[in-house]
Order: sequence, then structure tokens, then C-alpha cells
Amino acid sequence: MRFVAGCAKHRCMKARILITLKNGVLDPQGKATEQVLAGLGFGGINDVRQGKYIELDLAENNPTNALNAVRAMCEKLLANTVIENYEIDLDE
Amino acid sequence: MRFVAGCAKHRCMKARILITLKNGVLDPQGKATEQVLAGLGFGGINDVRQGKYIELDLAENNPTNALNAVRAMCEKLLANTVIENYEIDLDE
Amino acid sequence: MSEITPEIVGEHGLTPEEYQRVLRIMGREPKMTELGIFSVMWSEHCSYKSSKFWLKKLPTEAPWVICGPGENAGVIDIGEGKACIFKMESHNHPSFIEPYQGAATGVGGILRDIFTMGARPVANMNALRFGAPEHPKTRHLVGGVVAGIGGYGNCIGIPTVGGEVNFDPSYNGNILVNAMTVGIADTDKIFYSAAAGIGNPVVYVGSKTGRDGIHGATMASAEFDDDSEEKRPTVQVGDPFTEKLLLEACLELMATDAIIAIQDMGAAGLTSSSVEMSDKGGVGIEFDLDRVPVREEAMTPYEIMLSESQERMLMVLKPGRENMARKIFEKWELDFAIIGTVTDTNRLVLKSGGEEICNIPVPPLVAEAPEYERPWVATPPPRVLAIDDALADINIAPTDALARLVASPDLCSRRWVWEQYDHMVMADTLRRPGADAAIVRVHGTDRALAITTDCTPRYCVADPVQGGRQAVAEAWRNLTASGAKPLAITDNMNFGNPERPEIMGQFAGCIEGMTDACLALDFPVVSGNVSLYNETNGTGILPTPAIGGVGLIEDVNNDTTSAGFTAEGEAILLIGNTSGHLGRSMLLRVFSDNYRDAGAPPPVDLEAERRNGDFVRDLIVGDRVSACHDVSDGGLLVAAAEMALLGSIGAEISLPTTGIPAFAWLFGEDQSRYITTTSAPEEVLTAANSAGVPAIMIGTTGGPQLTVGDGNSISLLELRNAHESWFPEYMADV
Amino acid sequence: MKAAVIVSPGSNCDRDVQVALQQSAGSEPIMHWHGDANLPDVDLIIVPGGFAYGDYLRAGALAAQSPVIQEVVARANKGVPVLGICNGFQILTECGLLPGVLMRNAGLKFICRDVDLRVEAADTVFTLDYMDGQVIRIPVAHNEGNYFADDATLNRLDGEDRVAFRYCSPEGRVTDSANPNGAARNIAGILNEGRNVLGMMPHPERLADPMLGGNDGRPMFDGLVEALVATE
Ligand SMILES: Nc1ncnc2c1ncn2[C@@H]1O[C@H](COP(=O)(O)OP(=O)(O)O)[C@@H](O)[C@H]1O
Ligand SMILES: [Mg+2]
Repeated sequence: MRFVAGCAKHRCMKARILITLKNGVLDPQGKATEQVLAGLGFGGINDVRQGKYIELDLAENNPTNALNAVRAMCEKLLANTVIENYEIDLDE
Repeated sequence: MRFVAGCAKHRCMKARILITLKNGVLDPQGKATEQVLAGLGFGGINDVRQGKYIELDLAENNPTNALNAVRAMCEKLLANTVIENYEIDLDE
Repeated sequence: MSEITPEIVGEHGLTPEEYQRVLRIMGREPKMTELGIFSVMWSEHCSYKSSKFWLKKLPTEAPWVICGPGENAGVIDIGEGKACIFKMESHNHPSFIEPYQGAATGVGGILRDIFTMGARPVANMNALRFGAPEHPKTRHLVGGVVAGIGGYGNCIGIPTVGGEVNFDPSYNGNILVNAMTVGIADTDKIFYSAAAGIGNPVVYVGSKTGRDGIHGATMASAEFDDDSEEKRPTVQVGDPFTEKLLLEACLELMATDAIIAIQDMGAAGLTSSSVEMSDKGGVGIEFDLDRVPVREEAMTPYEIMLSESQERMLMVLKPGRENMARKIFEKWELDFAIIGTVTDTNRLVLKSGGEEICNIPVPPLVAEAPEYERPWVATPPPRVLAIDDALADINIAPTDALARLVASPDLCSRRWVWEQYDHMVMADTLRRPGADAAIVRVHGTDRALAITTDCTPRYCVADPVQGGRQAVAEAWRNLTASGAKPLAITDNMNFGNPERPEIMGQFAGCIEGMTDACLALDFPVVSGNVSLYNETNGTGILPTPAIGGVGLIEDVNNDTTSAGFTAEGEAILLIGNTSGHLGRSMLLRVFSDNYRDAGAPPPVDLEAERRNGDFVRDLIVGDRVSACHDVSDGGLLVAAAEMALLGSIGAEISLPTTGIPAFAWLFGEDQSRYITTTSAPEEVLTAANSAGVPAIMIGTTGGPQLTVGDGNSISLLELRNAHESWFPEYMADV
Repeated sequence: MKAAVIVSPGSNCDRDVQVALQQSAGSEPIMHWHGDANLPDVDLIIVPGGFAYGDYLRAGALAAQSPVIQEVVARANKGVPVLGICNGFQILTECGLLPGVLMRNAGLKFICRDVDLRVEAADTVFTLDYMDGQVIRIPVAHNEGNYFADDATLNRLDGEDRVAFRYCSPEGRVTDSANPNGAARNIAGILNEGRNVLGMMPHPERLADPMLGGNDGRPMFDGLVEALVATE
């Protein structure tokens, strides 16, 4: 797949990707953060899960193409699909 | 601030927090990701920025209280406001 | 109604015959949780069913051995009331699936094996084998594995002081990640796993139990698949921070007299730890599974017993000490739960929701675990390569050959790897990575441990017996070259599918060779690990019996020496006999079209090995040499180049006057050799002569370059660039 | 001289600092548990390296919330010398005693090796036994040592002579290639306004014993002991 580069000439899309740990996968970061929040007196927190957030600017104006490309990037690099899920959100 | 614990008895809210680097702060991780994506043949990517995503389950049913609490957590701990911005999204 | 169908038995990895044995032991059809327990206890990993027959042959005794194989790790006496506790373990398959977490949890697992015996871990090592550098997966795997090992070890604050890295296409589909930990304990404060004391509390500490690592095949059975949920990953995630807390909390409790027995939860978690504790103690154990701290909702007893969640321990405490122990674990913010008691029934009894869901007699579960003497065929003896044939198609200047060799994936500097490991934390690393053995001071004393890992799989595949000998001998040699007295080894036997007779033949051959070497060198095996089925599409990995060796330096102020040249104008001596053996050499791997990875490996003459090594150690301890390095992969010139680079001092190396062709002499991989430097060569040569040890002067140190023969030279700068660039360039932009 | 070393869960250079201090002071520092806000009266506080709280979220962020850290801030404000090494430096920036943040290394990898440092401020209790412009060799071992602050802050640090150490070449030149982690202006260590708080990424305690291959860290501890014993 090839996109034409250059945001100036073409319309640009922004992809926002949320990467979260799959259910049941241990989240040591979330667990430690939860403990410290509790220690600071923030009560009533039942669960803290930490993930990644990635923003991409794409030189692409066809949403289907963009979604396919971003999905491929997630599968190939951005998410570790053995333990992570990803969610893609496109806006123009 | 004190919440009453226990999701079963009370309604639960989920807070989703996006933490991103402020403009002008170098993002070596985003840069590296961008390069690797290009190396993998994904063209037309103009910018990659990487941040954090945190999900909290709160035993709270008043949206204003919840938002205030989460904002306080961000200021005090979750974000380093020297270099990071945060965005809070609540849903029930 | 039969719950257990032949399919379920198959999914649990049990053969029909093995299942018949289960039925006989139980006297009834097992319940699902019971079947799960048999399945993991009788797996290759836990029962060593294919390898036990052979492992029994390894020598395990010496006057300094306190505890040989069978416990969590081996224990040796290092004097002054201290013991060294160490072991190596593989995490091959998980690291291939998810390199970062697989390698990280491998480090976590081996650390627990060490501190569960009462030792504070003081050093980590790692022996890594990857596929061909050009294979599309290799870079990603190298990057992930190295980051994972560093991620865990750096965080917990145990220095990673050395290891080895090999590349070979046979590992394309099966990388090897073997991690070793060395710890130090007081000899009168060593903890074992035998449960004792009827009625004593059994306590669970550490992280909560989740559904980590429950075997994929069993998860697929309809009964246990939570249909709504995504297919659960079988990869565990490590939490080095929690492990650090667990380490400190355990050591704090161990300083009291509260613990009767302790066992980490490794593979097969609660199952293997409880079975081992009760079997070793000749007692029964009863658990109330409702009291096990869990991380996820609605976990079944089956899942709780089979979970491989990390950072957990099981202990038997003296009665009345529970509260004191609880306070320690709570201070370190860890879960602490009394989940059961020691009983006099010899049975593992599990209750959940008030119901008995498991009741297995422990002695037959352990004693009647299957053991196979699988058919094997010896590897046919390889043809010895004639030197002239081997060298026929090589036509290049020696220093050009050297520059390419030291820049090859197998011989280049591993700096890219070890700089990602904190190798200095704890402030006792006297010799950092980059030379032969690492040297780690015994904290607060003038003693030190020398530590190394070694194996040359390309030798093992050609001749398993010689390869097995060589692996042990090289470890011994590396320790010796640092001035240490080699004490004992741990091993990690990585092989292909044991159901193939050729693979079992490799296994048998390596064991035979290792046994010979251990006996000849007084270098017993005190712990180890076996990893089989490292095979993809019928191609097995090179047989890889990785050896981790530990030696003792009694006085760090006097008994050790540099691995690099230390002064200009000193004589360079070669200790040991050189015949110019080129079979399986790096020279041929890099330069030969016809004989790459061909021929017989260099034989190891164990008597000469012992004689030469003992002589060299005496030289070092007697302060009669200024530097010492063993000669291994790449031969004499590569070893000399390494010494020059380490010391930033060049050298002139002369060519042989004997009948050996120059390239065979410079790059042959004859064993049992060392290079040393001295300002009084005559003295050393005379001493060698009277000890019956071959020794000759091969050159002089000095200058900014390495010169071979008359005038063929390369600057140290160029040599260093060649040596240092391959790894970072290969790993750029991963 | 009485010193306290703050021990957090996940500290792992606490013992190394203890040994180095003891060697210079002749007496053992107090090893003070982070959860205990009652910090005894001491002449020196050291926040050692490690991975307090696993460095989860951000390096040093969770540890900066420990009960004792507020007390450390209060003491620092009263003028008690506070030295933060590596993770300790990260904690001191997260709790606001020092400006800026330590971001992920530019190379995105953990780095453990000796680096050369140029001493930029030899007039503090921490650097008495060094000379301005002196080049010393000290190891780094970190994943997040990439010092960042906005230009105004950096200018202020420079203008007030509050950069204590910079990464440099063996000859003392401040170059990009001598910068191991991408730190702004090659900054390896900085001081607070009162010059009684020093945060630094390199580990002086790791080369304070010639057996370990160097002794350039030793003068920091010797100097501290001299200065603080003299003020007693
Ligand atoms: N995976 C690794 N981790 C840490 N250090 C390593 C690793 N691989 C190699 N090294 C280090 O690089 C040096 C050279 O390794 P190697 O060539 O295998 O040594 P030798 O031939 O003397 O056994 C040794 O100090 C070794 O500990
Ligand atoms: Mg060697």
C-alpha cells in the first residue's frame, strides 16, 4: 500500500489509537498506580489499567484506506497482539 | 475527597484519561516509531506522537464529583504537567 | 457419566497408557482438577520423563558440594561460612512468542529459585541463541529478549554480568533464552522445600493469582473456555517491582526462625510447589482454595492450581509465627494468606466452596511419574578435515581475515547487549562483561566468584561427545583464565524432539562428554534444567547443552589478573598444544565455501586440559603473568586481538616455524589453550617445561597495531571499529 | 556527621550508597524507610538510585508521593543538603525540589556504562573535592536520564551556575557524541537555587573503590563528610 505524502497538498487524517492490555493480562503499572492513588487518599478506585495512546497524521483522504493502513500498522508494530488489544479512531 | 467503595452497590463510572506530551517537547519514542513504520513500507505518515492512556473505575455516581477527583489525580500524580497535557473522558 | 473423554486426556498431554496409570493410582476416574494436576506433574517439563535416565549419569559430588540437583538450585561451599547457590533455566518458547515478557519472566523465575533457598541473588547471566541474522524475525527477537532481560534484572537491582550470544539458522523457529542466577547465603541459613510438622500452616505470599499461562490446549476444552471472552493469552507478564518486594520480604522473614519450608511457584505454580513440598517432606497438604488471593473473578479451582502467575511463593511456617510473618509481608505491600495445613495423610487435598475437589495420593503421583528410556542412535563420527583441503579456497591476508572474523555476528563485540544490562549495581562487579568470566566480589569480603556460561553448539552437532566435553571444559577454562578455582556447574540441556532417536543420541552423547569432563576436572553438576522439543517442522536446533560455571577467587587483591594486555614490551606466551584444527572453526564458517560448518570439532584431551589449566592458575595466583585469556572461537589470533583491544595495546605475533600452515596456526581452534603475558618469559617457559605443559613465546606486546609475521598489520583503531560495529548496525532502527 | 539514606520499595542502590558513605565518613548512615515520615535530624539526606515503585507511570513519580518525601522537601527548604542519584534525581524533579524532568533516553534503550563528566560547579558541599572544569569518569545506568526543561529554565540554570555536571568527551569538550541520553545541554546534574540540593544521573557510589575500576566518585563523599563535619 502506498500513500501520497504531504499534508499541505492533500487532506490529512488523524488516527488515534488506544492500546490496552487484554483481559486477564497482569498490569503491574496499573496496580502500582492504584496503590499510590489510594495512599494519597483517593478512595473508591476499583481498578486502574494503563495503556498506550498513539496519534498519527496520515496523508490520506479515503477513510477505508486509512483504517486498513492503521490496522496493518497496529498488527505489525504498534500493538503487541499477544497481550494487547487496540482500538482505532479516525478523524479528519 | 472520599468515595464510597464497592461497585456492586453503587453505580460505577469509568474515567478514560489521555496523557500526551505538550507541544514542543521532543518525543523520541514517536520519532522512532515513525521511522520504523516508514522502514516497514508505510508511507505518508507525517507525524507520530506517543502518549499514555489510563482507565479508572470509580465507585462514584456523580459526574461532577468524579471529574473533580480525576482532575486532582492528574494534577497530583498521573500527568507531569511540566511536559504533559491530559484529557479526561467520563462514561457511565 | 464420564467427564473425562479420550480427547480431554489427549489435550492434557497424557498418552492412553499414562492415563491408565492415573486410573490405577486414583482407583477411580479423576476429577478435572486432578487430571490437570497429573497432566502438569507428568509433563516433560516437570517430570523430566525423557531425560531423567540420562541426567542420573552426571557426576554431582565434590567435597564442596552442599546440595546437588533435586532442590530449587545447587549449593556449594565457598568458605568463611558462605554458600553459593546457583542455577540456570530456560524460557525458550515463551520468549519466541513474546520476547520481552518471555525473557523477563525467565529472569524472574530463576531469581526466585535462588532466593527461595535463602540466598541474596548477586549476579545474573544469560545464554542466548538466535536464528540467522538475516532471518526476518531475528532482529525483533534479539531486541525484545535483551530489553526484557534488562527490564527485569535492572529493575530488581541484580547485576547482569555476562552471558553469550550465538546465531545459527537452526534457531530460526526456536530461539534459546537461558538465564542463570547466582546467589550467596550463609551456610547455616539455607532453606529447603520439604514440608514438615503436622498441623503447621501453609502460607501463600506474593502476587495474586490470575489466569496467566494456563496451558493453551487445556483452555480450549469447552468446559473451561469462557465463551464470551477473547482467547486468553498464555503469556505471563513479569512484575520486577513486586519481585523485588518479594525478595526483600522473604529475606527479612528468613532472618527469623519462622520458616520450616519454602518453595517458589514456578512452572505449574501452586500444583508443583505443593506436590514437591509434600512429597519431599513425606506429608500431606490440604488447601482451601477459596483463600488463595486471586486477581480475576470466577476463577475455577482448576485455573487456580494450574496458573503460572509470577512472583508467588509457598511456605510452611512454625505455628504461632503467622502474625509476625504477615506483618513483614504487609510492610512490603504483598499478599499473605494462610491457605492450608500440613497433614499426615500423604495426600494433596483441595477444597473449594466447602467441597472436596481433589484428593490425590502424593507419593505415587511423584514416584510413578513416567520415565522413558527412549530409543537413541549415536551421531555418526564426523570426518576429520585435512588442513590443506580446508584452506584450499582461502586466499587472504591474516589481518584481513582477522578484521572480518571479529566483525562477524558470532565473534563481534556484545557491547550492544551488555550496555542494556545494569552490570554494576550492588557495587561488587570487579570484572565487567567483555572478557572471559565475570568476577563478582562476595560482599564485604576479599573473596570473589568467577562466573561464566559456555557452549559451542556447532561442535555439539558434529560430535556430541566432544561437544559436551568442550562445553564443560570451556567453562572451566574461562574460570581458570580469571584466576579462579572452578567449583561446579549448572547446565541447561536444550535439544530437539526426544522422540526422534537421533536427537536422543545427541542428548546421550552430550551427557557422556559432559560426564567425562566433570570427572576429569573435578567440576560437578549441582543444578540444571532440560528443554526439549525445540523443533519446528521437523528441524531441531543444534544440540545446546549450555553450561554455567562458578569458580572461587580467594583473594581478589592477588589471585586474579587482567584479560587484556597491561604493558608494552612484554612477552606473549601460548600455553597448550597447537595442531591447527580447522574442522567447525569460525574461519571456515566465515570464509570457506566448501567446508563451512564441516568436519570434526576439535577434540578435548581432558588430561591436558587439567594440566594446562592448573599450571595457568598457578601462574596467575603466583603473580607470574600480567594478563591471561583463554583461546576459543576464532583461535589464537582472535584471542590475541581481544587482549589487545581490551588493553588498548597492540602486539607483534610471529608465524610458526613448525610445519603448520600459517592460517591453521592462527585460526585453528585447538582446545585447552591460553595466552598469557609476562616480563619474565624464560622463567615461565622453564616452569611449563618441568610441569609437562606445552608453552611457547608467540610475540611481544606494544604499539598501536597488531602485526602478524613480517609486516602484515592492522591498527587497533580499525580492529576496534570492525569489532564494535556489527551489533549496533545490525540492531539500528528496530 | 549524620546522614540518612531514603529506602523506597524498589530502591536498589541504597546499599551501594551506604557503603560509599561509610567508607568516607567512618560511620554508618541511617537507612530510613520511605513509609516513615519521622525523619530523624540529619546533616545529609541521600535519595539513592533504583526503581522505586518499579518506575511505573513515570520514573520517580510514584515514589515522589511517599510520606517521607514531603519531609525531605521541608528539610531541603531549611538548607539540609539533599543528594538525589539517578532514580533519586528523578524523584527530586517529580516532587518539585528541582526543575525539569527526566525523559526516556533518546536512544530508547537502557544505558549502563562509564561516562565522562565535566565538573561545572565545584563550590558546593557536594563537589568540594573536585575542581571546576575537572573531568571525572562515573557510570550511568538508566532508562530515563534525558534531562528536559524549557529554554527559560535552562537559561536560568546556566545563568545561576546551577549545572553541576555535564556529559563531556574525555578531553572535557561538551559534544553531542559525549551525550549518552539526549539530555538538554548535556546536563548530567543540577542544583537548586540554594545550592543544597543536587540531582544527578551518574552514580558516584559505583566508582568509589579502585577495585571496581575507578575512584572518581569517592571525592564526592569525602567532600561531603569534610564539609558537614566542619559545620557541626
Ligand atoms: N548475552 C550476554 N549478556 C551479557 N554479556 C554477554 C552476553 N553475551 C556475551 N557477553 C559477554 O561478552 C564477553 C564475550 O563473550 P564470549 O565470546 O562468549 O566469551 P568467551 O568466549 O570468553 O566465553 C563475555 O564477557 C560475556 O560475558
Ligand atoms: Mg573465554
